Amino acid sequence: MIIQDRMKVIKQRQVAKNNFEMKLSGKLVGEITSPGQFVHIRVADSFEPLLRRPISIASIDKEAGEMTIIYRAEGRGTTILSERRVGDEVDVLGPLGNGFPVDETAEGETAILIGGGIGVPPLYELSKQLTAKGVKCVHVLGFQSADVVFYEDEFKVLGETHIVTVDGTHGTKGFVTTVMEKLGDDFATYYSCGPMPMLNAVETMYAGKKGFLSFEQRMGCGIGACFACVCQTTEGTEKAYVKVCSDGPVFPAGVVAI
Amino acid sequence: MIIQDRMKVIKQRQVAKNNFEMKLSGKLVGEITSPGQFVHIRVADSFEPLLRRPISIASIDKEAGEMTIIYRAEGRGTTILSERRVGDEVDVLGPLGNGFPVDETAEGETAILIGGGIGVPPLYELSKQLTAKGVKCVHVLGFQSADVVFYEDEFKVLGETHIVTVDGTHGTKGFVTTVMEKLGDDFATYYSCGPMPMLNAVETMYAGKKGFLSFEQRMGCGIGACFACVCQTTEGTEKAYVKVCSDGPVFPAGVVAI
Amino acid sequence: MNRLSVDLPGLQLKNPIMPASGCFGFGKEYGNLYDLSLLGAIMIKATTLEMRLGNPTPRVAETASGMLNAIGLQNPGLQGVLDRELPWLEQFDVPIIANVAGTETADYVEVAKMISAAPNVKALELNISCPNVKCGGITFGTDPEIAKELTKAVKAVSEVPVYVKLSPNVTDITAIARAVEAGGADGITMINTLVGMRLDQRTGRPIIANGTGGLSGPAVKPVAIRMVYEVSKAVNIPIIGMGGIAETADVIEFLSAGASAVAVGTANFVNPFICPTIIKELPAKLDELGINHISELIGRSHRL
Amino acid sequence: MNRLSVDLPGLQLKNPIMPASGCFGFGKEYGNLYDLSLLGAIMIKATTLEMRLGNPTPRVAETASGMLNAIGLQNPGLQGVLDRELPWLEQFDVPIIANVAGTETADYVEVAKMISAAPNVKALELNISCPNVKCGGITFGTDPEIAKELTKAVKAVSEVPVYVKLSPNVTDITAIARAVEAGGADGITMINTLVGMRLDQRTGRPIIANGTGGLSGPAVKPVAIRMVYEVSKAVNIPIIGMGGIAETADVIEFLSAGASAVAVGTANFVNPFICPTIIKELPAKLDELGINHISELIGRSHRL
Ligand SMILES: Cc1cc2nc3c(=O)[nH]c(=O)nc-3n(C[C@H](O)[C@H](O)[C@H](O)COP(=O)(O)OP(=O)(O)OC[C@H]3O[C@@H](n4cnc5c(N)ncnc54)[C@H](O)[C@@H]3O)c2cc1C
Ligand SMILES: Cc1cc2nc3c(=O)[nH]c(=O)nc-3n(C[C@H](O)[C@H](O)[C@H](O)COP(=O)(O)OP(=O)(O)OC[C@H]3O[C@@H](n4cnc5c(N)ncnc54)[C@H](O)[C@@H]3O)c2cc1C
Ligand SMILES: Cc1cc2nc3c(=O)[nH]c(=O)nc-3n(C[C@H](O)[C@H](O)[C@H](O)COP(=O)(O)O)c2cc1C
Ligand SMILES: Cc1cc2nc3c(=O)[nH]c(=O)nc-3n(C[C@H](O)[C@H](O)[C@H](O)COP(=O)(O)O)c2cc1C
Ligand code: FES
Ligand code: FES
Repeated sequence: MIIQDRMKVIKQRQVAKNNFEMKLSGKLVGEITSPGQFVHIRVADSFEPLLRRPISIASIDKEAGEMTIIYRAEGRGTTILSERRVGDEVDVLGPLGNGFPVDETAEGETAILIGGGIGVPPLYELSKQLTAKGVKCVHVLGFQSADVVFYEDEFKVLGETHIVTVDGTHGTKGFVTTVMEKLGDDFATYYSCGPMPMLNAVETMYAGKKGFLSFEQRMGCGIGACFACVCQTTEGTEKAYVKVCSDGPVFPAGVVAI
Repeated sequence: MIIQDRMKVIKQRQVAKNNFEMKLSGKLVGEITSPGQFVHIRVADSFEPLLRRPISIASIDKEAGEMTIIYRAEGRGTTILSERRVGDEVDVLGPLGNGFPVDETAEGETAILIGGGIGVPPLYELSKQLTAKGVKCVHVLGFQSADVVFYEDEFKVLGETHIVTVDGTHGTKGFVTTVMEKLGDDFATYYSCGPMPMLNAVETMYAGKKGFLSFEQRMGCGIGACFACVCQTTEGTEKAYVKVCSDGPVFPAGVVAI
Repeated sequence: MNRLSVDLPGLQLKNPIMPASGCFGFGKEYGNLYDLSLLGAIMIKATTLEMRLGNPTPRVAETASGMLNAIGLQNPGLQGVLDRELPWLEQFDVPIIANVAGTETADYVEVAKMISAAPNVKALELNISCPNVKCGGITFGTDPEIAKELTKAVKAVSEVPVYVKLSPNVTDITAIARAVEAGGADGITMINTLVGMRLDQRTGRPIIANGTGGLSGPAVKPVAIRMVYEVSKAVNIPIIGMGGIAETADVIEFLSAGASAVAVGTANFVNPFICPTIIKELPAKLDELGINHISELIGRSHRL
Repeated sequence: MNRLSVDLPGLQLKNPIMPASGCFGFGKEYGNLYDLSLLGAIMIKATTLEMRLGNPTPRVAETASGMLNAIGLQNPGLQGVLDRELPWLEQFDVPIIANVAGTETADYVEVAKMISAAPNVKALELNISCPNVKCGGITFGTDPEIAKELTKAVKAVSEVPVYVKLSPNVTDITAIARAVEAGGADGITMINTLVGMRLDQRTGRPIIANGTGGLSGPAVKPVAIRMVYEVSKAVNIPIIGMGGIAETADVIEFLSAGASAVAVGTANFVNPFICPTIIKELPAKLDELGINHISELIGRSHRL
């Protein structure tokens, strides 16, 4: 169930240049059903900035009632969020949307998780859940440059991890596809989250494979009521459009017209 | 000189129902020239609330570079201000306006200081400076009811202090004039700050006496440029209007048409 | 006695609070969050004769205390609304106000005729003010004569009272209001969005794919209040006021300005529980103001 | 090379940043805070033929990300401005744009003739859009024919180029813009304030003594950007854009929309150092955008 929760900030730390990790506690955590779901955050109680910010859930600790988000402080809203301190309360709506299907990969199979920039966070909880059930995870994580790389160690603990930077300052130089080309396609499923051009490249390279992609769109309500966040679907799909917030953000490869 | 200072909150405490005392430190303190001057506070860096809030300077510690304000958290802006915590920075413009003239009362003379509600704070620094130079201060402080009375002890240390509440829950029941009637007019100067009806009553009762009144008006710029805060003057005064922010907020009795 | 009840043509409202058209879909999503029967009424998303896919994305952009939208009237079309959306809403004890849009008079008339016959549709809201579709829409809302003729044509076929939704993007909104009153409108809803634009500072391009969009949210409230005040003095039919309502105090302001009920749009995105929250807070607010029944507030500003 | 210089009729601007009329008085107060020669220009407070005391107080009210004002053109009158205000400003190396207001054509003409002869007045800004005075003002700004005639009359007597300040409270701002261009205007300044209102929730009374006021500040920026965009496509004279500018990025947005320079109003109250701050930040912003000279930004949105 979607709830509106005033969650408590219990940790806030910078994990890379302009990138922050925030741990929040509250009963909303109990409602999360799959990795890749997101929350819609009101960064301040004032009316400016007005709209909520959609941020993926990066990891969950159901027992402790805690969840972690990782976000880039770039615009007005996320910058204000980065100024929140331990003890502050944040108005969080969620969990929203449909996440990555963990059950689409069976125990013993291999999954490739491809993330770009701020698309990396939701893959962390996904990888935790996949590896926990015995799936072998290979991570391909792309960033602009070394100073914005985060969670490398955390992913390494879970499985093979390839870091790619556009400027070559860390890991492989190039794009995620540079590494993907070398990895071949001997895997059961791929999961990906990142900017549209990356998703496009991933879907194209893995054409025919089973895969799940998480999309971004500017949002209003975040719950499916305002039609702000629609994507057109490919021909042959039943609906003419899908809503990223409530039908997605994760869709099987081939559904959304990229 | 007027400066814009990001002052540090070094103390924030509630002194009565909805009334807060905030101590701020910064170089602005060095610019304060008289009690009754005020500062113009931007309560948050966002554009809502947009305008600064005018708040009187309640006391100054030049050596420590600290000043205290006392304010009622009622509307949007002051409520946000009350949520600021020690260590936060607040954008303060000041010192603004012309305060109470301390030199209008000589050593050994008596001054009556009449304050109403949030008009009480500037009288505190005024009383400190007057008593320091050997003026005998009598304080008449009016409030709505007992739960919003503040600084009673602080004023008592400085001199005779009469508390008046409208509902009689503390001190004398009635208005400041109820006490003033009993005090008679054996004093050199009166100083007053409070709501317009109170100022009106004070000026009327003390007609012919030397007095100084501090006024309130809704403000834009706070420095004299926008013409938001004007008051009409009485006939016979040279200017047709005065600006509360830059010509005031304190005017000699008889200048402003109440 | 219900201190919050308001009676308007076709609408017996438990309370004067309803979600504004386009900000609440057809109710399903918010229906997952709270009981829709709590609401005074529901203004559903604009319905057009044919299904519409709307504009390309991005369709929304944030502005200071506001937002721009150019959804482009995406909706499943008259038949879809009649078949799937309205029947689902019948489970709730709440009157529906159907927002009717079109590109020419014949569209409006056809949609109005059909949708006004649905059992739970108690009133129509004629959308002559949508700034986000290329033809029709807003032109009906800027020319008094055209607005009047359209109102007449729709009134002739509608089985329920007709409210006309006014555009704020005009020099004299009272002229349009008087025209639709003369055309037979039973009420007025106002304001729709102000036409606005934002450019991406990096590229210089409009952030919204459509170029311009409609500005809504707290930023526009002073304009809305002014217009409700002006129109309520100019006409004798009731007004449902909207534009920037985000808290209970705003409702008091709109009623004081002359609205008989209000709609909440953008604020649903900020706080999805805003409508029930306001409804819950209203009685205490009336106490605070020393007022017995909410209707005493209506048009207070005129009497002073 | 000065990367920020902009040449406009009558105005050689060191940079395209100037305080907007009414938000900077006649410069004295801000002159205590920083060197006014830093500014591109200064738009002084509206000057009328006779001294005006303005409206009763309260004259301002806060709104979400904006404010309402109804100062009512308080000013010392033409003679006072000529005798005391303009001479004081001569110490600074900064062109003055004199905002001219009146209630009838003859007033405007008289003020324009006299004030345009002052040595530091390099351009006039014809205020046909003040919403806060009972007669004149805004009516000149809502009727294209009247706006054109007034422009002509003022052009005939002015010794410096004439910019006309447009009201946003119109159905079609391009019609007014084309009219004043046809009337001989050398440039356009826009936007003046949107007419708005706020009611005190306790009493139901307008907060501003005048009833309505002019809405300004970040809240109105999307409307201003849209209008600058529309007008810059409709006319061939330059635009000085304003409405809600509060930070450097906003300047980029206005120039991209089609303004050649900008004015900052309300933001001076929020941050009295906003004009010099923006001027200081602009070169780095140009670097960030990979642009050499600021003029490359002007009307960028049209070229895409
Ligand atoms: C489902 C989903 C999950 C996301 N998960 C993450 C995450 O885990 N970490 C992270 O750093 N970012 C994530 N994003 C992107 C994040 O929402 C934007 O970076 C953020 O909204 C920008 O806000 P701002 O205040 O920095 O920028 P501003 O420029 O102030 O934003 C202005 C408006 O545009 C919207 N906006 C701007 N960029 C985007 C964008 N890329 N996507 C959607 N809306 C945008 C904002 O939400 C806001 O309404 C996610 C986006 C979506 C849709
Ligand atoms: C010179 C001067 C000194 C003051 N000193 C103090 C003080 O020491 N302590 C204190 O508690 N209050 C003081 N006030 C009053 C204080 O400025 C207002 O209570 C405060 O601005 C209200 O802001 P808000 O956010 O609570 O209300 P809101 O309702 O959010 O305010 C909305 C707008 O109205 C203005 N406004 C509302 N009430 C007043 C008012 N009474 N006077 C001026 N502007 C108002 C606000 O500044 C703001 O622009 C002083 C006012 C003036 C003019
Ligand atoms: C995303 C969005 C979609 C809207 N769609 C419609 C619509 O379909 N029909 C309509 O008449 N108004 C529509 N509106 C306008 C609102 O109903 C309302 O008139 C306006 O937003 C002002 O109210 P607000 O400030 O409370 O949002 C829409 C507004 C928004 C923000
Ligand atoms: C307090 C105040 C006084 C104003 N006085 C005038 C004026 O005298 N003449 C004028 O043309 N515009 C006047 N304006 C309008 C501004 O010049 C400007 O057009 C408007 O405020 C929009 O810009 P902003 O949002 O940056 O304030 C005034 C605005 C404010 C806020
Ligand atoms: S954000 Fe409103 S429908 Fe998706
Ligand atoms: S507040 Fe602007 S002149 Fe006083």
